[in-house]
Amino acid sequence: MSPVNKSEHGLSRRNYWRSLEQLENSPEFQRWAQAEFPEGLSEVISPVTRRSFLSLMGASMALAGLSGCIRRPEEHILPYSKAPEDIIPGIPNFYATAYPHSGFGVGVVVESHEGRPTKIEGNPQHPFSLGATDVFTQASVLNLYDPDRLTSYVSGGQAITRSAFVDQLRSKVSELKTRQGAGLRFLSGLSTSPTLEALSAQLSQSLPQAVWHTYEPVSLENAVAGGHLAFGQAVIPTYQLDKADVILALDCDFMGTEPGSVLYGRQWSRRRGNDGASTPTNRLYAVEGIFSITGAMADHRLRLPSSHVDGFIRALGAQLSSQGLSLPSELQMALEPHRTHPFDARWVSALSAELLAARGKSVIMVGSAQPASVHALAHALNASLENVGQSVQYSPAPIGVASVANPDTGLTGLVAALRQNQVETLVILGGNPGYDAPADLELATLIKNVPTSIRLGSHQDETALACKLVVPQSHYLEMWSDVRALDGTASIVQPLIEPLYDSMSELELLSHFVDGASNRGYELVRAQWQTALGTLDFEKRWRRMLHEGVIADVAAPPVQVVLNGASIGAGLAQKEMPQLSLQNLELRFVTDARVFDGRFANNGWLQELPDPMTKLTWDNAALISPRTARELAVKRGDMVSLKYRDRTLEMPVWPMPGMADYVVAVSLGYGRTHSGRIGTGTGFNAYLLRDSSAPYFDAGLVSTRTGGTHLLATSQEHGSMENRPLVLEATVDEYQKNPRFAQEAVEHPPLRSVFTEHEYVGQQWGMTINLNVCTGCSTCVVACQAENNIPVVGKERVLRGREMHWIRIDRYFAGDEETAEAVQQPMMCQQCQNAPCEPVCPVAATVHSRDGGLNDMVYNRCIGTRYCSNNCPFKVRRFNFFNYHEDFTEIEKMQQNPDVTVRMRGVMEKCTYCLQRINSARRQMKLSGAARIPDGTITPACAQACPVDAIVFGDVNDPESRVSRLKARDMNYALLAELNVKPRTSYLARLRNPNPELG
Amino acid sequence: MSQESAVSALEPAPLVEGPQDFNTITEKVCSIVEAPTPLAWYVFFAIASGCASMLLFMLGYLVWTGIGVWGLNNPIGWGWDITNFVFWIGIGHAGTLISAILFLFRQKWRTSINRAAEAMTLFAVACALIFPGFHVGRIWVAYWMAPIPNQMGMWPNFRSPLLWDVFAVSTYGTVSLLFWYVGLVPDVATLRDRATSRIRAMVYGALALGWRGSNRHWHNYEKAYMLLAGLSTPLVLSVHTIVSFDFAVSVIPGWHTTIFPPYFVAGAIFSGFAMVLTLLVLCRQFFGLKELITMRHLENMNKIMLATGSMVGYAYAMEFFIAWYSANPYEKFVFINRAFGDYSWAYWTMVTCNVIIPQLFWFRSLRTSIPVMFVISILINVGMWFERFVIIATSLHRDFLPSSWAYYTPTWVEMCTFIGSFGLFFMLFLLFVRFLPMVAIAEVKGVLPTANPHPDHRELHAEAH
Amino acid sequence: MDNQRPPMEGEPRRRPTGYLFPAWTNKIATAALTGILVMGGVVTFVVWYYFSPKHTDVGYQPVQPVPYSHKLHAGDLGIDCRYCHTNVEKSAHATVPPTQTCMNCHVTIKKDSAALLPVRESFAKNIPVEWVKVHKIPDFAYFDHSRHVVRGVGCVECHGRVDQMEVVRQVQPLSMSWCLDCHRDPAPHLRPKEESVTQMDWKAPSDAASFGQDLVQKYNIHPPTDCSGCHR
Amino acid sequence: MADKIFGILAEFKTPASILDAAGRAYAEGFRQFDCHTPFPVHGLDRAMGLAASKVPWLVLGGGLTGGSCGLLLQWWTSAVSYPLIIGGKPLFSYQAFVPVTFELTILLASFGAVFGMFALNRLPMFYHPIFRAPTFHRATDDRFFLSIEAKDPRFDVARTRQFLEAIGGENITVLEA
Repeated sequence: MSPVNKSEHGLSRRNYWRSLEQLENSPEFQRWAQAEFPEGLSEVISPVTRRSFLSLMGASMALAGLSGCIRRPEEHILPYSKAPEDIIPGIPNFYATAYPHSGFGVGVVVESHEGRPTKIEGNPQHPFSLGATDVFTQASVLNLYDPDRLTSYVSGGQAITRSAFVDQLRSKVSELKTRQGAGLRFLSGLSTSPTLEALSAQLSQSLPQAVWHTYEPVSLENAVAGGHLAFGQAVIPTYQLDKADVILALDCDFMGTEPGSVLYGRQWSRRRGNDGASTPTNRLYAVEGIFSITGAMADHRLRLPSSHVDGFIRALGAQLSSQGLSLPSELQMALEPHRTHPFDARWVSALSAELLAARGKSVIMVGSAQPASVHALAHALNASLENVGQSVQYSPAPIGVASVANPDTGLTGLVAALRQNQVETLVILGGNPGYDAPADLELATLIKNVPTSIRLGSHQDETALACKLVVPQSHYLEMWSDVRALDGTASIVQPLIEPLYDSMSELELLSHFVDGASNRGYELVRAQWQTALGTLDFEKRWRRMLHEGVIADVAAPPVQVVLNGASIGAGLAQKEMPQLSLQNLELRFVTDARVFDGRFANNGWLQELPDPMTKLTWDNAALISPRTARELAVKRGDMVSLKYRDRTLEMPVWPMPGMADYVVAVSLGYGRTHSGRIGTGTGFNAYLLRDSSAPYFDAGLVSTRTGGTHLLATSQEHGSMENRPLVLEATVDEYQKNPRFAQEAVEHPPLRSVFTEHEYVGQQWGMTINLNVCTGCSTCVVACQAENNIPVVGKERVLRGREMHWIRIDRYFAGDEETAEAVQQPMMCQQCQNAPCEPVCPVAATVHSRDGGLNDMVYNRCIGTRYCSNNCPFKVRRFNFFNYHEDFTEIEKMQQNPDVTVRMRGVMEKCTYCLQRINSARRQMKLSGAARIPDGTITPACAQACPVDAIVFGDVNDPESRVSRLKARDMNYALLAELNVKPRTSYLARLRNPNPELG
Repeated sequence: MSQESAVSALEPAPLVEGPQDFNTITEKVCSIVEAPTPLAWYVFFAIASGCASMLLFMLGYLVWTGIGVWGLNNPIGWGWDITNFVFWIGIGHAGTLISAILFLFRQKWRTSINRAAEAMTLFAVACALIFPGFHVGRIWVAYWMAPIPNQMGMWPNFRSPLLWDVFAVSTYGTVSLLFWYVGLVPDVATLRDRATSRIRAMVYGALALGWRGSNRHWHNYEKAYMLLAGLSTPLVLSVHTIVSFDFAVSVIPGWHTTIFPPYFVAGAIFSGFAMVLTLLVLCRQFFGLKELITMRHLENMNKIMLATGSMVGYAYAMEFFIAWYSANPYEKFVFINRAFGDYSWAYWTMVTCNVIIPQLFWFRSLRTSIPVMFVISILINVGMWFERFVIIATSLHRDFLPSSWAYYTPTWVEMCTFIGSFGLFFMLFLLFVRFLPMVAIAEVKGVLPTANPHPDHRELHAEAH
Repeated sequence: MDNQRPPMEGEPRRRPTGYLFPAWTNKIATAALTGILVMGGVVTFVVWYYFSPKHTDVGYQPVQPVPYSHKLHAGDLGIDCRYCHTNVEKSAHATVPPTQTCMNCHVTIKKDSAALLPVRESFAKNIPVEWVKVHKIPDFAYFDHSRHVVRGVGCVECHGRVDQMEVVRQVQPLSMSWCLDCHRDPAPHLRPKEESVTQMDWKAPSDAASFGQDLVQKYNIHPPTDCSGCHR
Repeated sequence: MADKIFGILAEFKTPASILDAAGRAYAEGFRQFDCHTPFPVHGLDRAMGLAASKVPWLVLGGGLTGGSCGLLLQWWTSAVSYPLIIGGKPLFSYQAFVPVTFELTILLASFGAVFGMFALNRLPMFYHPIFRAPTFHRATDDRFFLSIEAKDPRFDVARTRQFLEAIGGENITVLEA
């Protein structure tokens, strides 16, 4: 630990504190460090084999141009025999499709090289993408090439052919037909596919007795139920945050894991000085128990256990009505007793004052974890604040969502049936209920007892193992389907590639039950839309919807809603807030920011992606507030046994600043037992504690220290900024008083070089990163990894500090550890004009380019002295300590971007501003004979994926370019400018917009 | 007469003790090489060559598997590798320094120790070269650092301190080798003329190049030797200056320090003398050279260590002063972190061994006690190794952005490699003492009183001072 | 080494008598010196020439699975290069044609020729013909045909007189320094857009250098010599 | 031809005596003579009347070559052959080129010194008539020899032998070529 104590520095406005612990000193790190290949995950890299060593040598000789003495090995060119249309080798194609994420569609445009989908981009036409994506969408392409995917049909553990399976299925179906489908049950994940709905409708014709159950581990059922309470109809709220001056997020991580995060993040950012006004014009209040990225971006954040949010919104409601907001009378009555409340009165009153002031221009958002009553009350308040129709809208909830909430068609209904052995045939479409169903239902064991169980899944996973028949499921890039977005906007899901294995899609499997015929997905989907849209010039519209990826003019119009005060009031029946204490902790289940609910457990990119807030990789941990940690006498990595009801789970703790006290947050999706080479055995399975009666949070948890410890790999050990001017921030007032605060913070004497510096003419590339909107969601990190063939290195190498991500998102904590604030700063190669890495390289492997003026890293020239990295003030260079690409399977190789060199062992690499994209733009320019590349033509992968549009790239020599205009802003500053390295990347200082009342 | 005695009273202890004539010197030195090999030698040689082969294995494993077998990570790109490099180069300084600088200053006391010291220099440089050579990620293309015309039309980057190293160290190695060999020629001739078997005679004869003591040769020889000494002096100073540039030229706080060149040179001489002392103390015990390598030699070396040790101590203090005086928060932090951070244990080991312990040499009794000086000399080498480690590791593990801070722990591979380099060093040194005269015979004869053809002059004394 | 006890004081030392080395040994020095110089020269030359692509790659002329004659098709029949290498103006790869392209003509012409058997097979079975790659640059060098062809660099500049080759042969080293030569001085290798880049025997009307210089101005051609021009 | 004479060799015991002998030989007018001593005897050069050594010139030459070639190489490679922008420094950043220039200067200068010295001394010369002398092996131990070569105009076997005896030479040997 460094001895510098806070008081010593006066550099910065806020006193920054140190990281909670230094892993270095912990004994088990020492022990671990002794072992060269320590236990832990070793699935990623195996030691170098002789073959590859020789190939390296070969390669190197080739590099040296000394391949001579022996004739070079014969290589073959295999042209097409019959050339496919519109594929020009060497030129990628882009196709629009949609990624169904837990039921809801995100429109995407997929880059395909010679028929191999390699990279996912957002579809600008799609309302819930607007050209950006979230981490899951970015990473979804890797699942296609997951080497652990199920490659064949399985019957009772034996691999069988597709036809064999189809025969079995046919006979089964005809048998079921005879008894109207009695005893037939379907269990699927949430699906909003119109075609699927149509099929299941037909199903209820052909097999009337069959019952369809829907289960999603994390979904909108509470919101919908809340809608029912409030309006008596199944609706989903959608928001227009760019119309809101005041946003209240109640336990709602709408920039992170909540549905629609991409759109909401973008809308929110539009009012944070991203475009137009340079200062924030909205104010975000967050009330939450965990420390989410939304909370980190909030102007005011109230730490509150999830179980107290109910009480809080009641108190707020009461306050609002007392300040003159007219509510339905029953509701007003119900809220009456809550005029007195245990919460910070100033906070509540200031908030309600603002909400009232901003009628029609405010939003109250409630997280999916909160019970229906809270949602209902939020709906009511939004309605009363005249926000509905303005910043809040309601769209009809798809059947699926409704049925999740409905006990009969939900999981509980199925379990009941299973327990009474009413189920003869169970068809499980997608999902992984065998793993992620609440523990009290013991679903996996129940499934085993079903005579005929058919499982459509991509892996031989926990569910598949419980089933008799297993059908390989097609990845969404392999299949025809369709999907709706939150607001009902429909998109066609079209395949980018023939199924790699002889797999089926949900639709294809289902069609067997409908008419016994094995229809191809294409026919099903096309037929569905032909009936929906009518045959009138359908062909043209069909092509258009495929091309655009969005089916225009079929989105259902917003639902008109009428408040039902009585039922809301009823929902607010007197309920005591639990008194939390060490003996009565709150157990909070969190959707994981990386593996979501576990469906991404076998995705290396996401496993190695540091959690946006904890920076934890390859694991999940029990997050608790530092104070709670002290009271429990545990420190980072100590194993505790969590006892909830009659179940216990052992997992390591991670003290997390800014968390509510006496809350234990565990993220779902880890501890998979049958996931694959990546996901199996990483982290700890929180579902084992989950109870169907309280799926999201509940009091009554007891935590006891086991004495054991667990090594947690984090990508950032040190959380304090050490009072250095790295992330600069101010409040709007401070900024208006002194607009140059940022430049002044990095004030330094006039910088002169002893040399006359080079003059960079023509188009010169630069970048700005707007810290005002950057949420740290880490989508850019994954996008970069996908675009640039960045390897996954594995847990033990992350522990060694050898992660390869070109973008590191630095997260620093501020304030005291209770009411901690967090700031995020994406850190990649700053493309210094006077790059310190260049002169130290003995072989000129990293030099500056004249056109573009970028810091080129020439892999094939690098001999690997690592001197450049040592001399990099930003430490953004990454060294290939081993040959990380060596044991890539042929399947995995298919994902790699042919326009980016795959780096061998022993060379340095770093962010290139996506040189391949710059070069292809320049190529276009040359071919077209144009003089310059228009602004906005080039978008690096990180900028393109960014949901909040925080990263802007362009020509810094062109004063009119967007990046130049941003650099001209007075809150623009270059990091470590005093070194005179002249970074081409600069940052826009962060502005907070606190309520003067609470200042 | 009285004046005579007065002067003789002022004379320092003789450089060669006991009644010696030319032949006894020849006998004493040559007999070591001619006598049957002592069993102890075989034992030591077995151990040393064992370690050396371990070095080979480690390097093979490294090249085969990748730099990942070392404990390095993202912020800390250099660890034991470069530490060992600087450490060995430093040790390699005493030899040429003793030969060259002391020669120029007519310090005749150097004669009986310079040969061994030069040999040690060569072997240390050999060990040093291993580390920068093998620390690169793709050693099979390391030759790109040499300005060889090639089909890529590429050239090395002459602005890189690493390239300066390549030139400095290889020049230093070459020149030291020549210097050493030139000094050896007349003595090898002596061995040739004493050889009793034809093979020996042939081998030494070949090495002696047919040297026949001709004064017309001595004439050029002395001039060449003197000029070599003159050239080596700036060279020896330049080498560690340039090694220090590896750090001084960078921008990293704790590295970017202008005091480095003198500070590194002082440190190098410091560690170099320590190593020479360690070896000579052993040699004179084993081979009965007490009359040639006298207490006066040892004491002089101890004085030099005391001086250079104090210089190094001054440099440490000055670094801290400047860090504070510069008011640069990054600098300031790095140095406070050195003394009290995660690596403070290394820092305080360094300070104790390099600054505090050598102060014992203020006392004559300790300065002239063989066991004491032996222990201290070893401690000094430990301390100097830690100095390099501290400079490299502590500066890298806490630089500008706290987000990238980390900690570095070596793996067994690095440790074994380091031990192996010692094996190589001692293996070479043992071969040297076995087969070559470890004392410069001709030179020692030259400083005998009887060697002076004009005994009536005071020159002898004048020169002996 | 011989472990012989050292002679006692005064005892006459037994040493080898007569000359240690014969007279000729005096010549060793000069001989060795000249030897080293000569050998050094030879080695340098060997490496310089025989290890360079000029020797290792130029002249590479593998046997192709189909005895396809560029001389016949491109030369005598005068079929334009782009008839088969369709994407040369659109893409980085000039693309070796699909079997289809061959069959366009060979369904009628020489439709039973034994030499064309592999082609017909490939077409029938829909399996590619395995042509042997002649012009190879390493994977980390990103060469783009379109960029060069469109800017007026003739095929012949790199591929030589393919129209005269029965079997295609590599005529240029395709080494980095060779690329750089042209990138530093493109003028002599350019032709106007009006002229066809595929015309093998094209000659600049006036002196190539000065003629090209005008084109460099006209099309504002400045080929990259940055590393990132070809390596990413 | 066995009768061919190379010269005459005489042995002396002390540095003083050889110094004296050399002086006498020079005074006698001998020029083609040489002394062989285990170590450089102080003053002997003067006594033998040797001209100043040429080694320094070779050193100077080597140094100048090394320095200029070194600088030239660096200038040509980084400013002419492949001018790359590195760290925003000028193509010919001479400040950074000092170390290599310096090292090459030293290197070639010392080559000049060492190889020059051997060349001037005509070494290696493994074969030399003087090695024939029975006691000459002590020339590298504790004896001092004076050899007068036959090619000296004033050389005459008998008189030279007498002269050597006169100046106190012992085991005088006539050396066959």
